[in-house]
Amino acid sequence: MQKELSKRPSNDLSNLVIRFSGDSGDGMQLTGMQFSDTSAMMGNDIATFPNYPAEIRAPQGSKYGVSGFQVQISDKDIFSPGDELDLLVAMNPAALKANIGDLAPGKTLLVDSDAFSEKFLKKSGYRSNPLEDGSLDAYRLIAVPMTKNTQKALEDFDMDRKAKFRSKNMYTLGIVYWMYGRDLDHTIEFLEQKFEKKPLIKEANQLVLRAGNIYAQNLELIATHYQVRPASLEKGHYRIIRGSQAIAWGLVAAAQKAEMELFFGSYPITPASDILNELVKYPELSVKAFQAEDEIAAVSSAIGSSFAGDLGVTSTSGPGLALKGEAIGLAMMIELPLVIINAQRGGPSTGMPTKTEQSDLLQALYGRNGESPIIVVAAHSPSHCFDMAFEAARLSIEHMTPVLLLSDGFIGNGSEPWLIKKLEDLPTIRKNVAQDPENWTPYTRDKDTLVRQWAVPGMKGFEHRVGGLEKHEKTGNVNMVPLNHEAMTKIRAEKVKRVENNIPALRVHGVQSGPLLVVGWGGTFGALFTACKEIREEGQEIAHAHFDYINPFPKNSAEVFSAFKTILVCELNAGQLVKQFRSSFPKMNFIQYNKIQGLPFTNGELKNKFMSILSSGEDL
Amino acid sequence: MQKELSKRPSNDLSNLVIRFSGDSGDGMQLTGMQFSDTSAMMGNDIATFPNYPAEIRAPQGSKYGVSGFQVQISDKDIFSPGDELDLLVAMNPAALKANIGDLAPGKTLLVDSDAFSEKFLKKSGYRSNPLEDGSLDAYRLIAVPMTKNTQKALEDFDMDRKAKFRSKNMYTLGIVYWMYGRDLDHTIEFLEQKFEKKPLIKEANQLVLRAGNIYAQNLELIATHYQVRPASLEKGHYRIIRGSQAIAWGLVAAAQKAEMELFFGSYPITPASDILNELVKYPELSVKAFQAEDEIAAVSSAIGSSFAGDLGVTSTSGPGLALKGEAIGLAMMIELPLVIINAQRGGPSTGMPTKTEQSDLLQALYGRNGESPIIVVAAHSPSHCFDMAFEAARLSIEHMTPVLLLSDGFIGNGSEPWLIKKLEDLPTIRKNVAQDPENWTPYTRDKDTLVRQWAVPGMKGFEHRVGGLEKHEKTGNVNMVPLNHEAMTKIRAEKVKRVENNIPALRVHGVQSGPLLVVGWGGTFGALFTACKEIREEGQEIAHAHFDYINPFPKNSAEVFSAFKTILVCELNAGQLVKQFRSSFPKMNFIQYNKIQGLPFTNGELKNKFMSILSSGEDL
Amino acid sequence: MSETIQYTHKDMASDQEVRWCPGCDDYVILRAVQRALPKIGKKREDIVFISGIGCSSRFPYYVETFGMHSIHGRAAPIATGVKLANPDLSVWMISGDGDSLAIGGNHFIHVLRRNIDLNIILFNNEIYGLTKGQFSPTSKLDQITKTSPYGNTQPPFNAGALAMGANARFFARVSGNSLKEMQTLFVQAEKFRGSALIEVMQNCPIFNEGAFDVYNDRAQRPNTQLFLEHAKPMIFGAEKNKGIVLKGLKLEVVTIGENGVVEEDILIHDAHEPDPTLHTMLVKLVNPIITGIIRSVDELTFGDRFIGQMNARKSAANGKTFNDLVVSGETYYLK
Amino acid sequence: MSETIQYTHKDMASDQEVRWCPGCDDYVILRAVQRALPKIGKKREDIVFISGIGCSSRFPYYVETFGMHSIHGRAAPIATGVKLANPDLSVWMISGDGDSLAIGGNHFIHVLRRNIDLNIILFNNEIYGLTKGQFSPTSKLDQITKTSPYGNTQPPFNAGALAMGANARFFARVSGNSLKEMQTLFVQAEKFRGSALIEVMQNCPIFNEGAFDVYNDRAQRPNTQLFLEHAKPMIFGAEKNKGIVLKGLKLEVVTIGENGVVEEDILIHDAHEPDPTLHTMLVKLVNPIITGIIRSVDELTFGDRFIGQMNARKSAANGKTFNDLVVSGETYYLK
Ligand SMILES: Cc1ncc(C[n+]2csc(CCOP(=O)(O)OP(=O)(O)O)c2C)c(N)n1
Ligand SMILES: Cc1ncc(C[n+]2csc(CCOP(=O)(O)OP(=O)(O)O)c2C)c(N)n1
Ligand code: SF4
Ligand code: SF4
Ligand SMILES: [Mg+2]
Ligand SMILES: [Mg+2]
Repeated sequence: MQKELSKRPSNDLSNLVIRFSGDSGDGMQLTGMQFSDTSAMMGNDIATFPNYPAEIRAPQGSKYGVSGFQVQISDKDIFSPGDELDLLVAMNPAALKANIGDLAPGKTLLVDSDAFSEKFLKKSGYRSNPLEDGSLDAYRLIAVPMTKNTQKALEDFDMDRKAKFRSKNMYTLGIVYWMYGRDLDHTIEFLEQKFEKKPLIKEANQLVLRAGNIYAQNLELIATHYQVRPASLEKGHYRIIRGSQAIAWGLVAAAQKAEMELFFGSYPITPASDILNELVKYPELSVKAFQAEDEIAAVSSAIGSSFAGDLGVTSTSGPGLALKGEAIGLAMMIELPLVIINAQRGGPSTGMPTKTEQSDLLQALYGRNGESPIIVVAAHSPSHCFDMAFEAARLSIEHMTPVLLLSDGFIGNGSEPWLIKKLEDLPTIRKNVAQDPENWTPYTRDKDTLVRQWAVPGMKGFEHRVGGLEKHEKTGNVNMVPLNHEAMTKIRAEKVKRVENNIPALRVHGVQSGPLLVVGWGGTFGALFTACKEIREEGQEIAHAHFDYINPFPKNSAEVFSAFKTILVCELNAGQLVKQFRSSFPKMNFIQYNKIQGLPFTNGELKNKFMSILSSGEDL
Repeated sequence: MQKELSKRPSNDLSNLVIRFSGDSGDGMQLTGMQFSDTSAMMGNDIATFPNYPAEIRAPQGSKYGVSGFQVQISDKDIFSPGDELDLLVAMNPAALKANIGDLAPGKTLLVDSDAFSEKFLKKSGYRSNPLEDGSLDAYRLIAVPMTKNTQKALEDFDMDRKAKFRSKNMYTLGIVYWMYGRDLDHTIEFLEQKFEKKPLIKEANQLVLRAGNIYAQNLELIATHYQVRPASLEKGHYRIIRGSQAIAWGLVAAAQKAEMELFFGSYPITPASDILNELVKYPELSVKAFQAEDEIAAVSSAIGSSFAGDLGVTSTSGPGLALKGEAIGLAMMIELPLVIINAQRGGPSTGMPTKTEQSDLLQALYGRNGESPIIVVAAHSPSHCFDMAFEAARLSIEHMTPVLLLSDGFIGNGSEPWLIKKLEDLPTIRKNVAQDPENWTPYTRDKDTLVRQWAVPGMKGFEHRVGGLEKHEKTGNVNMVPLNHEAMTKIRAEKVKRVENNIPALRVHGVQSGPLLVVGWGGTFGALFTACKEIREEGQEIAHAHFDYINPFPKNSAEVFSAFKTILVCELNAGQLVKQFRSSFPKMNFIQYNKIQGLPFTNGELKNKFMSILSSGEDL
Repeated sequence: MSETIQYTHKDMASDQEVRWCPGCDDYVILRAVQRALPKIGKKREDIVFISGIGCSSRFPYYVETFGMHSIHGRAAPIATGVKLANPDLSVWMISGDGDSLAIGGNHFIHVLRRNIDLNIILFNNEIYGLTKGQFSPTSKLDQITKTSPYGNTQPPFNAGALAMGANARFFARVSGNSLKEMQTLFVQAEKFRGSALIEVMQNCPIFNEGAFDVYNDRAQRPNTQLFLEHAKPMIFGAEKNKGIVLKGLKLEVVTIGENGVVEEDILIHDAHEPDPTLHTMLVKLVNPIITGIIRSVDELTFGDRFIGQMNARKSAANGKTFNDLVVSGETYYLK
Repeated sequence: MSETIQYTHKDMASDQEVRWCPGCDDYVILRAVQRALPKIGKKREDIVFISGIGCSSRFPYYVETFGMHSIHGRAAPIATGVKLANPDLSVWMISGDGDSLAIGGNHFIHVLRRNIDLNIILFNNEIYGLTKGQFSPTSKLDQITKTSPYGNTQPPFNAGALAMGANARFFARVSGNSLKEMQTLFVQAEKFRGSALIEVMQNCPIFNEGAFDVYNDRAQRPNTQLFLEHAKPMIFGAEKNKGIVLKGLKLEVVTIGENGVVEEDILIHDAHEPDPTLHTMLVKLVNPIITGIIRSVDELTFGDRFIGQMNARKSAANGKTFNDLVVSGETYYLK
């Protein structure tokens, strides 16, 4: 289904941040997704941030069962789900309690007044009803008896109370759609397909959606009716893509581009599971998604598949990456393509599985025995996940070495518009396939890249053995000679170093030199970019550089750094990239800004920090 | 058996380096051990370095089957097995070929001329017989038909040829004993006990030992008869100790000192296995040495034992450490004592299992998901292994956190005299046992050290649950609140940082400020110390500081560094500690010297390097 | 036990709110454990629960004893360490089908092989609950799950058969909604010295609703499930007229009173028979499914052997300490 | 195979010097493999050997095919990846008792469960060879080894029984010094579609000399070993007069001609019987030990199911590519 939208002019709000929150059973993720998809289809740029609890279904109304979905929509390119909420939707007291702190006075609050029963109030720790005790006076409170209205709308439907209750989120969505001038079409159609085989449920949801919409239209209470006009995104054919889906698709694209089959060995773990959940859908695209018995088997099967000529990929999150270290070392040693995707989550140990964090960088770089360099790259937004998954595969195949792609729960679960790429739009991937068995040994290398020539089973005359023991520089036979080991160790390091010739230069957003360079990596891109842009718009000199490539660093990194007086490295960890910088660029001076709360940076805290540095003028 | 030795005066050689080399079946390790034990008992200081092949028993006479054992004996304190050989013993052509490069012209070479058969010469790649073709003219060559002589000595023994052949090493030892004026007593007695139940073999070996000794005595060929007089070691009661044995004993001592039982969960891996092989001997000392099904089970069982109140310890080498990362993260998170011993070997991957290297430092520091700081310490010599194993246990118990002790194949297999320590000579270990269930929560902490109070099953009123999920700062209950996570992350880091208050300051050997500070860690101590000392003896200013404590660094580290113009960090890896230094002391300037050959530093290469820096006078 | 303590099930509940989905069988298992514990004659402080990761593995939080919610798949070796550190503790291992048969498979077979004295409750819901619905090593062939949208292609383990292959000495199976039976089995498991494995057919209403309905459903159960009792005939059925007989090397279901079958023809259950052949056959039956204690064979536990060896060496060594060790063998004096 | 190649065993030897201890059975196994390979009708370039770590795992270096000497315990999943990447390859997994039953135990049971089409040679020497003599999960109780100076306290696995518990479809056992029998078995394993596990009773003269003498010794063997053949009676003995009969649920050894036993009483071996009960009983016999192919039951391989599902979806999808994927579902144009 493709729609054509022209940008319709409007002089309303230029961007809008909404957070839907409720019980994990309230369907807030779906509601939020619908709202953002609809907005994207209407031409807005969007950025989303789901934030869900560790429990599958926590008891109804409990604090730790609160599930949230935040979306920013805009008429300009945006890069983060925003942090100043315009609207907070709270389906019950627990959701209100958990989220009200993020709503500034004067902003709008939409609640289901039916959910503020004594029982639920108590469960969430309220002594009196905030809808009545005046404590919400600072907000534009819109209290709607959504539960009752939903039940009423469905009076004539032959369904039990529980089933009816479940469509309440559509009532909420109907209200919100009216508030922000969104079309119902997309969601109506979505329901059409989703419940194709359950016509009763389909009709009920569609009816409730319209009922909410009409209710809002008719009700005087709703005073503000904003409309966000389409964004100035590049023209073209779009779709909404989630980060983990984008990773999956990037891998599929790379395999097809390289004319290989994609072998994906994985073991479920939050938040990486979604990549596996996505890839299992595509056997028809020659995707072999193999759910292994554990992480070690997952990465090992991927290595085996690479040895036999597939594009071997594995995915995991922090604790799983810890288990894969030894096998990654093997892949590095035998110099085979292998892509490892690590969707980071809050650590250490089991940590905070559903929260986001950037604390696996050092593990990615060093979590193996011996001198074991591999390529490390990072994705910085949901749609960028596509590019970097493709890129990880490209580098791995072209350089015959493992590539570790860092993503995180924030961008993996987030979604945004993606300008559709077809195979012909993507760069070529050059495989180093051995040609001539006479002049070949397993470690025959390209003079420039130091990449060895690949020979896979089935290629006559290329029979050979590889393994984890040190091997002779030329023949590849097991070899324990001291100087050979030193030579091989250096070759392995140099091979990865030279990847810098095959990756783009580091880009600086904003001024190319000046008082302050903000540096980040991974999922903080949107927040850092936006904060810097806004500061520039306020007339200050500030620049932002984002490291998508971490090992090796882009060639021009030192040059970029040297053009700025202060370099501030912002990370959602205790300072991991900055550690790398300090050891790799020992003559330079780095300061750091860290947040370790399982949450993304907010625009406000970043701007505060940046401004305070800019205004101090000190050489830090 | 205790002997009293007085230092007997001698004006001969003050130190002596011998390398015994032969087939792995030739018993060179045993021969070398006997020589060094005897020398130690005669009052010398000794330092040994076994270097054996990856194969269990490689085919006889083959290059990769060469096994070596080097020992330095001295009348002064020594700290390394030396690198300028005085005598090379080569039992066959392959051994000669592999080792002759390390023998300087003019030095002595002792060979079994019977082994230089056409077959063995060919196997080892010699075109002509080096004993005859003049290629060894530069050396004092002593060629003895050891095989024939041994067979002859045993003519009357009712044993097969093979069994007789096996005692040839005693013939060699007999010769070498005579050359360096060593007593036969120790070895005679050793054979007495070893073959207590096989009188024939015992007698054969004893006879052959004497035969070799007599042969040497009678033979004009042996011109040089050195004698090394006893060393000026501290007075006291000594024994010879191997590094891995010293680790085992240090753990036993710590457990007894802390009045705990020692639980040792391990899975065999070279070169760590020897610690397990040693500890299984001592159930009578309440040592529970549990051989698990794999490394993960090994560390997990140790964690379980700690939870229940034992001193939980696990040991491994690089590839095994990679597998333990996740579980170490758990121990860090639940803040229990756990000692992890990593006996490093040549990496990456399976690498060079029987060779030495220092390339697991970054893995030790960062090989886990999330922000997961643990204490990392290193042993620097065979006898120091005892101290550091004890120290690792002490810190782990006192600070309720995992401690990772890095050792390596070089010091683990090496041996030296150890001034016997008894329990009363060792420091107290303070356990933080919870006392009062009323005012206790699992994360009640000491204000100064931030150490939590330990309560183990069986303690009434202290029932509680721990786990890998983030927990509330006070109650220890599962908690996902953003600021709590940040607080806990910082507490965990700070807790480890404060260990600096419980460890000795960094010591500088030699001048306390000046042009050059040589820095090292782990098994390079002896080589670095000796090279620096010798350079000082030559009148140059040079200092040496060795990091036994790596995380946290000793408090005075920055101060020490700042007193020197140049800091040279020497490591048997591609530069791992120096990376840490650069990121931890960003204002300071470090240069590095690395060797990645699976071998220790030699005195010569170190002195060359140091002298070239000292003489360049440049600010590097 | 010197002191006798009278606990009720309430004493066994911690102050933590239980966080499973409404309707999950895990609640029933929890209740059964909390009711069984007061009957085992152990003090709370002498009881330890060790779990891995999974929905089921949240269990220790809810029991007022010592406990650890560890990492995925590693409950077995951790529990092993606990037991070896302090053999007097009652140690319970809590685990799921993913936790114990996927990532933890190796530890699972080794803990059984060694016969560590643990009570192991395997919450088998034939799905990965916590990660939201991927197939597990016990999911059925062709089952549609989040990671098998076109049907599962991995033939499942039979948990009991795998356990038998690993030389399990005690194996029981029970419905996840049978509070009473579970309670009894848990008490018996604790009494058993060695690894006592109880597989619970646990319904996960969210991701694998009804997987065990044919066995667990109260109405169908009499005809689909045979709850074994030692020394009793293997009789089941709503009318107590069905039974199991051995025909050659196969088990067959017969009806008493039909084709001349009389009650005496029915097999008598012997849980203590050391030869596992019949137990293994029973474990694999699917119609009816066999529940209750299928196997319970006394043998030395690992603790008996390992700690036993230690104690024997200790008494032979007569109070030897570290100080004796360091002066044993060859030492020398320098003066 | 379009082209027929005539290899000799010499074509199967690589140029690498073999580095096992003199007298090690590993040499015999290597020779058997090198002699079997020319008979399987596969080109050298279509054969892959994957091993873990251990003495035995050096094996791939010595065979002139593709090969990988991987990491400890992980040969099974690596071989799985190889086979799924290219189902046309003949994939051999080489592993030791430590490699497959200690650290690799989980992969071992899962590879059997899935029935990946591999030939698995388990070099069981009941010891860790490469690390110089620690006990393994198949070492005997009370065995003295480097890590059990006072006797091993861990009851061993029976490798075959564990495999049966994991639903092995093919299991064979053979003496490590029987070049001929091994050769035949290896060819039969390759012919079998699915996981074909061959346990070799491999003598390690250095660390566990004589562990299998009672079975492998040429003189004793006729009376201690029964080499099964499908459809033949289970008869053995120097005088071919001993046999196995079933008494209830137990196997018994009888002598033909004594107590009225006649040849017809002896069990006939049926390797293809899907019910594993009798196979499991045979696997556990110790006197005599049972060798030959104990079980060989055809079933879909994992490749059949997994690659089969892929191919079915592919033909249904009619050449769908990535370009179709990206425009499927909801997309929109911005102008
Ligand atoms: C090392 C590691 N790998 C994967 C995960 C993700 N994970 C958590 S629980 C689980 C499986 C849950 O299934 P099961 O053990 O059957 O327990 P259930 O939730 O069904 O009770 C997985 C894959 C993890 N936490 N850690
Ligand atoms: C991760 C890891 N753990 C441990 C080892 C050490 N190791 C190498 S082989 C081996 C066991 C060898 O026994 P087995 O598999 O029976 O093979 P064998 O040598 O007897 O043929 C061990 C423990 C290793 N190389 N890697
Ligand atoms: S997901 Fe399933 S197993 Fe997990 S708590 Fe919910 S119902 Fe129970
Ligand atoms: S140690 Fe044993 S198994 Fe290993 S090569 Fe030597 S004899 Fe063979
Ligand atoms: Mg489950
Ligand atoms: Mg073995």
